[in-house]
Amino acid sequence: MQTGTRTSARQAPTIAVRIQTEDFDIAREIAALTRDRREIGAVVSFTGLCRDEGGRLSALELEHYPGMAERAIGVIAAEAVSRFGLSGITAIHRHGAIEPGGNIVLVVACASHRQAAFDGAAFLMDFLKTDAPFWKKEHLAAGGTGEWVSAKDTDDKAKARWQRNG
Amino acid sequence: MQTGTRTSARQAPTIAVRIQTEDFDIAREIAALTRDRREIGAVVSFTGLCRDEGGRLSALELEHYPGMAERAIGVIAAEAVSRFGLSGITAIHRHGAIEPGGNIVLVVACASHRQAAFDGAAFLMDFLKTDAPFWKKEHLAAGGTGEWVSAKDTDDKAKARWQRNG
Amino acid sequence: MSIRIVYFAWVRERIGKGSEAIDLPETVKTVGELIAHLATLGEEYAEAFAVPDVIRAAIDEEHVDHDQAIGSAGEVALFPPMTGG
Amino acid sequence: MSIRIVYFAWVRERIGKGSEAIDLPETVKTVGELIAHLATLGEEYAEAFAVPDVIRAAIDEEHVDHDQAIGSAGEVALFPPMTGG
Repeated sequence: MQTGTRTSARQAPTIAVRIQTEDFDIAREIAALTRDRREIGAVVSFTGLCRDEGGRLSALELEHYPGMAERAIGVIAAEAVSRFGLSGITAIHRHGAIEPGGNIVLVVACASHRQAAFDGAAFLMDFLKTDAPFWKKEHLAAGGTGEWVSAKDTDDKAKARWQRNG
Repeated sequence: MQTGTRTSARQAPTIAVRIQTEDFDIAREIAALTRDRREIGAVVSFTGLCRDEGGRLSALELEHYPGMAERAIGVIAAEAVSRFGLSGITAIHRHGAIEPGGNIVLVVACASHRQAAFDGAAFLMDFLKTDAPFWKKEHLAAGGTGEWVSAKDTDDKAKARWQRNG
Repeated sequence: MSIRIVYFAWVRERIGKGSEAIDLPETVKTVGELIAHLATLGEEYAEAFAVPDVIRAAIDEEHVDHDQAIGSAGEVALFPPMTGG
Repeated sequence: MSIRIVYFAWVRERIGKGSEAIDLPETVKTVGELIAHLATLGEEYAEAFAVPDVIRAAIDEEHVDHDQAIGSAGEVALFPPMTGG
């Protein structure tokens, strides 16, 4: 326990949630989360990108519920920090039209050890998928708009595994 | 299966392994792995950093077995690509003296969907910890060198979970 | 009682507006009853709420089930299952 | 037969060198027998190999168990459990 020797005292966890149209810079977000935190040994980032679905899509348009989107992700982020003992977590979700190859969402989780960082990032993504008020509409390479993307059973199952284990 | 409509044909997976003293740039490594790959929907990065262990350490010195280090990580990376259907994976491990807050290792795994990317990065790290020929020696903030870091039971257990599930 | 309702994604598109104020009949107490009431307001509403079970709801930015009482809510949101991330 | 042996981490430090060529006695066929043989070569070797079970080995850059035959190996590496990452 040697608390007397801990000159780099444990700081309060950092939680940052942003909803924005602009792109994000992963390296900058990681640097902001880890700066001067010398107890951090592990950083896991997840980036979700727009796929072209075999050339079918020209873009995804992301609609969101302003206010609730920040609030819902903030609740999930705080739960991840407390459940896995994270040093910090950042979540950024873009809205508006995003072309294939473009960034949609970023999560960065950091902790002393790697399992907590991996779990924190995966947990946030699994809950974000089913609980954060965002919707994706397809824009087609052939022109015009396509369908609203349907929610997936696999996302419900991914979330459920944390509830079973919890 | 609509293969006829797939204008962005699936490319061969990319595997990159580097052992180096220089630091790495996470954003650049992610960009290199995902460039012009519009089937990629998920990128997971893991960064391992040097902790100061409560102010006790001034650095970790990383020794490695040249040749075998690249080879061992390459074998794990190829297994991760095939096991999880990754679009690509990059692993960079530094050697030499690394101060608290400094980067030790980077893994970037990308795939169409998030579970594969998370699994690929975690799998590579779990096997790297026990199978890649690197050793860490402590340098103490109080001066002089400390112990060689001991291997951890938890690392053997982390690796074993993939063998049970495999 | 008048209440503000907001719609998103295809619910919004089918109804043709993003938000509105609705006068609630006395008999509408829960979110489920609100959805059933809205479905009677016209063809576009009937289409938006044709499968009530699929509709997700939030009251004042918090997820709620269909049996949740609306009470003195400031804003009720109705939308399809979420597909962010 | 002469064989190249490389040492890492505290095995290297205790022996005081990173590599050497060793003439193998006829009786030394496996990695485990090599470790037992090395332990007889002096105090520093005895200290390095005091707990043989903890020693990890590679032949020509591939992990092997202690019962692996050395055969016509070009290089045998002996080292503690790895702690990378």
